[in-house]
Amino acid sequence: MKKLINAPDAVVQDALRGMEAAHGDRLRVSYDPAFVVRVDAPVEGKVGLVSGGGSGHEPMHGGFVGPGMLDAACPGEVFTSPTPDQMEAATKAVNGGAGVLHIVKNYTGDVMNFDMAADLGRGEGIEVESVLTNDDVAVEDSLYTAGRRGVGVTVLLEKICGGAAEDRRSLADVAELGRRVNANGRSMGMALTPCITPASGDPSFELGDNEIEIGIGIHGEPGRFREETRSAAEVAERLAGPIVDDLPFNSGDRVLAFVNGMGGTPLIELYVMYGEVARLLGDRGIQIERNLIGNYITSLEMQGCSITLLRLDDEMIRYWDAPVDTPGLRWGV
Amino acid sequence: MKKLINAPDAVVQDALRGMEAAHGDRLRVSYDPAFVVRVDAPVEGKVGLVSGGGSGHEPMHGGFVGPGMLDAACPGEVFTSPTPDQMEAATKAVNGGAGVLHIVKNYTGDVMNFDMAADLGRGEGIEVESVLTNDDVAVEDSLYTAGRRGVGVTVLLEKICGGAAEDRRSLADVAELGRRVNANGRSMGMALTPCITPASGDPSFELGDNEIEIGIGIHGEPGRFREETRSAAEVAERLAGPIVDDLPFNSGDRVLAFVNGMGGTPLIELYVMYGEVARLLGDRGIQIERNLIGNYITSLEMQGCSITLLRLDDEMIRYWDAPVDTPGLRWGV
Amino acid sequence: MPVNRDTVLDWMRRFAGEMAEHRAELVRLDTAIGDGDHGTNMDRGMRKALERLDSADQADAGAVLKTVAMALVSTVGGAAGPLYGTLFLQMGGALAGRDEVDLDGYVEAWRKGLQGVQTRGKAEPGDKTMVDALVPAVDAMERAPDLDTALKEAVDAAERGTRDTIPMVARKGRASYLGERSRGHQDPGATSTYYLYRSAAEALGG
Amino acid sequence: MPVNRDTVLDWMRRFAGEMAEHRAELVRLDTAIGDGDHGTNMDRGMRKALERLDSADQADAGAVLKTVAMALVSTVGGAAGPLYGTLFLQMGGALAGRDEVDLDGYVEAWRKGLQGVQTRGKAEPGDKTMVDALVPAVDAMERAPDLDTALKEAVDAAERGTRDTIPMVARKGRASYLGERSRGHQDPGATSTYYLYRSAAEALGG
Ligand SMILES: Nc1ncnc2c1ncn2[C@@H]1O[C@H](COP(=O)(O)OP(=O)(O)O)[C@@H](O)[C@H]1O
Ligand SMILES: Nc1ncnc2c1ncn2[C@@H]1O[C@H](COP(=O)(O)OP(=O)(O)O)[C@@H](O)[C@H]1O
Ligand SMILES: [Mg+2]
Ligand SMILES: [Mg+2]
Ligand SMILES: [Mg+2]
Ligand SMILES: [Mg+2]
Repeated sequence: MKKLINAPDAVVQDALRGMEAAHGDRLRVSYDPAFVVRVDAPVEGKVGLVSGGGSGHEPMHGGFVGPGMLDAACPGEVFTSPTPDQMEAATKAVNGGAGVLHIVKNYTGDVMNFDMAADLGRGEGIEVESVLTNDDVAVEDSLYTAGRRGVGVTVLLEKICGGAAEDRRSLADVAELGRRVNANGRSMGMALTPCITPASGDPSFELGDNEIEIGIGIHGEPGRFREETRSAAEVAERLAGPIVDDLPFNSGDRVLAFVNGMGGTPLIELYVMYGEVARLLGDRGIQIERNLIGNYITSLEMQGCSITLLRLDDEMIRYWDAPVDTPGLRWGV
Repeated sequence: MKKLINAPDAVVQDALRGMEAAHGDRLRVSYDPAFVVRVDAPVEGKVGLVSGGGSGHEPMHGGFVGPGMLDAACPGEVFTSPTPDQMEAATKAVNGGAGVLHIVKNYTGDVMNFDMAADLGRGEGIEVESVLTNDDVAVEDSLYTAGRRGVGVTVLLEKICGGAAEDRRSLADVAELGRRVNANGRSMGMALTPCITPASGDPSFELGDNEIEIGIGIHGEPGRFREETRSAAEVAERLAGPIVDDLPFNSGDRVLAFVNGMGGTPLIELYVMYGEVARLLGDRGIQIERNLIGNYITSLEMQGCSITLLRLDDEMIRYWDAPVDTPGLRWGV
Repeated sequence: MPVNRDTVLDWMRRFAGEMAEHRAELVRLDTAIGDGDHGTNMDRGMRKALERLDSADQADAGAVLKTVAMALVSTVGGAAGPLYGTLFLQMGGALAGRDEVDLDGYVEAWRKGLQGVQTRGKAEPGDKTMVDALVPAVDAMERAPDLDTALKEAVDAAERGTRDTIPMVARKGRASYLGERSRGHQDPGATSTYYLYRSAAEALGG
Repeated sequence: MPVNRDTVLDWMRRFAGEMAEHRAELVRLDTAIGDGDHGTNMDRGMRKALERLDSADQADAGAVLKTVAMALVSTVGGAAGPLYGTLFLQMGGALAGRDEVDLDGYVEAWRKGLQGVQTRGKAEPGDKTMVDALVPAVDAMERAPDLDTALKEAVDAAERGTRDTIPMVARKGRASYLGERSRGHQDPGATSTYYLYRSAAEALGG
């Protein structure tokens, strides 16, 4: 394992130190319990947005803290959901009197820890609501399973709800909007290579020289199946096909198309992929109104990509376009 | 070789297609000869900024085309400088009557091709100036060699000169500012892994499981030497030490600190590195006034990083902070 | 051995030892069908638990388990943090204020702990989780004539239950994302639960 | 064979063939001390040159070489594009308007080409570049009594010159960034120049 780190169990702490050194004018960092918060939190009268999850997905979530997006983010250990005390502390730190929204990706650990944190927060008299993302069409869904994972839609939801919260919309409104975003978004991912967590030092799975893994998550979990390497056009079909069929996205729908790198994929390849996705959607009469291309929800150094489509309505577009000023997304300011 | 591409010799073309699909509202793409240009070019009375170089370094340069930065960028094949006809066509496309500045990284190929293009441009009656970047302290410099490579400073120079050009400064002023930026900037890079060009399909060099390569360029060239893997703190010292000593940067200097990923390094590691760089500069009394952290001048999927320091003056700060609206850098708009 | 503050303290120390020793094994099991952190998580959590146990006197066995529970909840994260946290919290509640408990008291505590885990995680037997080690172990203890037998049978039952997770298709936790591909691998959480019973037998037995 | 439009056309076709055939070798040499694209660059350029030669009639040998030069300049990029472009442009200029040239005319064209390369690239013999193949070859041709001898000696001299680049430390081009580490590797540009002489001997010789 070769990584630019000092020690496997110091990675999260050291990266937080780097965040504070780089963005101390805009973010405050608490080390114990660990969370990153807007320097001007709590913002009086604004719904506070708290997200969190395992580390190793940067810029998500810490890189999305700032005006127009999250108020605070709780980083867990690499690929391990954070703990209720972090979330509770963050919740208190961002409570400006209008309530706090927890944005939770649907993983057993994240859900249980955020549940406990929400109970703790409510115990302190803070109004806490939760929105769950579960957009990964690679996962079979049923009443008896843990359901679909939350992946790419989380980024879009954090931006759009961030815009609404900045606009002083109520907790109920922001939560409802978040649920609408989740309901209208679908994702799927693939990997060319595994990733290696600092703590384990081993690849998360083994892939042959001519194999790719389809339907991966963002924690180095293996995917639904593996197959021979294919052209970018075929990979785009492989991912976007099930996404389009699942919602389904129909001719005439306006969408945000998000081509996300898993962390180790060169940007030039993401643009090749975007070109294929645009062609494919064009063929089906689906209209791309907005797009996002880059490494936003990653799995350490994994090579591969995910595609997320979000069916847009006017409100979503308005809050997507609204100013945002975070280390990871920045426009309009 | 596993890549998200359709065919090795279609990569550049396909990525341009993706760029056009994604940013067609703001960029125009010419395919033959290949260049990317602001949709509103030429901007009357503004100095036109043209850069270019081999592909595989994305977002540089195509991702830096837009208001406040470049007017046009010419992509060569992967790691191969573009050709004079591309540069000439781009030069004509951005000439708004105030002259055109070529921003050239100091590589034999880039220099010779841009030289020919400048001659062609002047032959058409366009005032053309060139600025060369050669900031890589890993390279020994002498009268008899090709000199130092242009690396990280190029990104900073394109932003700062872009701000000055947008401010309608004269060609002479913008060129002088560019030379000052180059003269006050120094860089050095390292790799944990090689990269693989689509055309060759083989790693650009071989590294053992416990080896890192110090002093690499951005084209998969091997570095000056290799050594055992080290902690992030030691790597920071390894890179920032020679940089600080070279200019030299002195106590009291105000700098922009740029920690750049080579393309395959997770952002969390870049923040760990930034933390170490900030500590190291702090120890020497060098004051970080601005920073940039992320993958901006890359070598395909190479893992590793480079550090660039730029000694700032007030004019540089002003134009660094000025609004920029490109796919790769965006603020203030 | 009686089940009291000192023996339960010893149990927790041994369990922490098992988590350190089997850290790599649990990571490997979790890498196959999860995200490869179960060993790291449990080891980190139990090290923190020992720190806390060392730094303050514990009133009774219940207090010991609650201290462990809170340490796990605030340092483990993931699925295992809340689940093991809940297990120990419920068990600790059942034992609180009692100097020493007999077989019935001990089994009752496990029953409460198991209920807590199932309430939090909604897993049923057969879902390929730690519940598949817990349920047969608690059932076996309920049938046992004395504490020593109960401790031994719990180890055997948990071991069998853990092995039985191999052919299962996961329906809860991260492994469920793999669908059919989760078959053929042993569940990491059931495995750590088996070690919990093994350390209990050593500390509280014979 | 006389040096005229048809034989020079044949020469360029053979050179294109060599570049396709040795593409991987040139990439390998350039990977060791450069960026691994020399073979791809030259092959891409010469394929484009053949396309252009096929699509329009060429007036004379000079026109053939100029067409090749312009194709290389606009499709190769990197260092090799301008350098080979300049070489062929200058040679083409020297041969322009002449139906056929003798040994003197041929050598004179090479001398002009070499000058062009050195003016553009500023490399001297010993810098570990294509100049290390060109200089001994042109010198050898100048000493030769007839064209056939000149062609053969040029191949030998270029081969030796290319081999002589192995121990050199590069001072020009991308390999110069490696400093001492560039020693022990053969220069890719000198190697492609050696193939240029080899194809010349085949097309223009005997
Ligand atoms: N809903 C659940 N109920 C009971 N146990 C569960 C549940 N979900 C997961 N587990 C257990 O947790 C274990 C994984 O723990 P761990 O790897 O530490 O957390 P994570 O899955 O968040 O990475 C699984 O092997 C399984 O035994
Ligand atoms: N200044 C120079 N003068 C002459 N030849 C040069 C010079 N610089 C580089 N070369 C030749 O160019 C070759 C490399 O060509 P190529 O790989 O196609 O270009 P690049 O170095 O831009 O990738 C070198 O092997 C060397 O022979
Ligand atoms: Mg986990
Ligand atoms: Mg090159
Ligand atoms: Mg796990
Ligand atoms: Mg080369």
